[in-house]
Amino acid sequence: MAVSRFTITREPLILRALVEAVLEAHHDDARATGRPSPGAAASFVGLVRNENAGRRVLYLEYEAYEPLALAVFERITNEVNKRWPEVVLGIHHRIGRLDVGQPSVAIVASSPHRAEASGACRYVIERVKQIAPIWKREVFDGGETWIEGAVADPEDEAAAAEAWRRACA
Amino acid sequence: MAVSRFTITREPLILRALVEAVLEAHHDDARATGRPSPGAAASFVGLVRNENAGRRVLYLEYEAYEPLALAVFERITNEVNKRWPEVVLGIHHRIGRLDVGQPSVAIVASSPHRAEASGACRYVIERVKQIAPIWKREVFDGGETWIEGAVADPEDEAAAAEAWRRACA
Amino acid sequence: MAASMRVTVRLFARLRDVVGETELVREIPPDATVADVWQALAVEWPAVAAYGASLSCAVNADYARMTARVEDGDEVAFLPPVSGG
Amino acid sequence: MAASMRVTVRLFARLRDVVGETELVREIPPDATVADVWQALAVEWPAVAAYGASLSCAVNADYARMTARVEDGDEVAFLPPVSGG
Repeated sequence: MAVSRFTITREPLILRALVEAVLEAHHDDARATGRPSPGAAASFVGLVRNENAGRRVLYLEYEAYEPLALAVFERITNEVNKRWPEVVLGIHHRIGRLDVGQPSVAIVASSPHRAEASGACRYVIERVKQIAPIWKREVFDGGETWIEGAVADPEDEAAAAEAWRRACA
Repeated sequence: MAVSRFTITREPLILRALVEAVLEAHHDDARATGRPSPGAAASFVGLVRNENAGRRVLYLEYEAYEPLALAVFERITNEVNKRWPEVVLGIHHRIGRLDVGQPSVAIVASSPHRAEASGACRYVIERVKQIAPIWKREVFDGGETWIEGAVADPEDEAAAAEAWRRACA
Repeated sequence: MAASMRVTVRLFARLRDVVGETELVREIPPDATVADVWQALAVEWPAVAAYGASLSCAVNADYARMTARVEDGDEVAFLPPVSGG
Repeated sequence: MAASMRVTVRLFARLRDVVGETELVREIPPDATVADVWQALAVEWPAVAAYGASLSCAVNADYARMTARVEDGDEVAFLPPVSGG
């Protein structure tokens, strides 16, 4: 049985499982609707880097407001599908302690054509960073600090436009 | 032992193996040079779609001029690293008969930061389509045809510029 | 009829660290808004007040405006700037 | 001194189908270029001539210009428009 396409989990992320889940959903949809099957699957994996802002990172601690994060993943999917109805998405985000090198987020976007798959994948990671209620505390050589990025506002159209711009769409 | 990061193969493509090979190479390089470890891995998988130009596709037959294709993968990597020295790449392309749904090409780009990983991955698929000496014959419901795309010219700077433009870089 | 309402307040990341609780239950007056819940919190824990300028909030796990009306039994969440990915 | 040279000609995709061979060995005159090798091929198989306008070529598995000089023992490849990915 395929894994869920949208999840917040304490378990290690398995990109392969997410790719399979997205492609299976896409093929199911293609069979049901007569639409084209996927010709491209773009993926993005975020990993814990060994340095940040000049600090030597030891590990990160992620937390999420899980029900809202899942609702946000659905919202981002709707934003993508409004522009590209043929794109199928999956988003997995890990929480808990993550050591250097471990994947914190995995995103997969499939589409009949590569431009939409690549653009959607890039858009999603930008939007996750803008509006997903997820936080990381960085434990580095010499201290620790909460990382604070964007003030989450899903209705901020300038932010969404910036994400589309970065997605080159 | 990790798989080669650049290969032309008749065997099914395993994205996971390529991701691991790229990340392992990146971590090795980071350890050796003191440069940052990867914070992002962008992947692209091309799949055999069930339709093309209104034809119902049954399967594709890929062939390659293998030594030149591998040299082209190296050339594309040099093009990427000239702009982004910190990006580590891997490119696997399959040849032989591929049925609908099977991956024909897998590309992975890792980088400390997501913009370069995503941009490099998109640039590589564009360049592979422009200059890799690989051909596909499409067997469709009602006939078969060679697909002919770009006249390969690695020195064509307008083509490279178009690939960078599509990569939003 | 002016009975007070009871809401659950959820706090995350640095806000949670400042307050020292992930979850509080508080009585609020009828017709209270999310902003009223926040003000009461800032009175109780003055150190959180600085977050008022960079705050997101949600009611029942749905993003909401600070002006949104709160109902009895609601879960009100206050979110510092996010850093997922 | 004007001994002829021997080159291996590699053909791919539709070009290979037209000629019916993946590999040919041909004698060419000294000082021949890739274009000369192609011209000889187009004389032998007139059906390939139409490909002259959309051709790439390689010498010893390295992209080359049609004006490149060919050496004895070289592998000369003619490539129709590519369609990988």
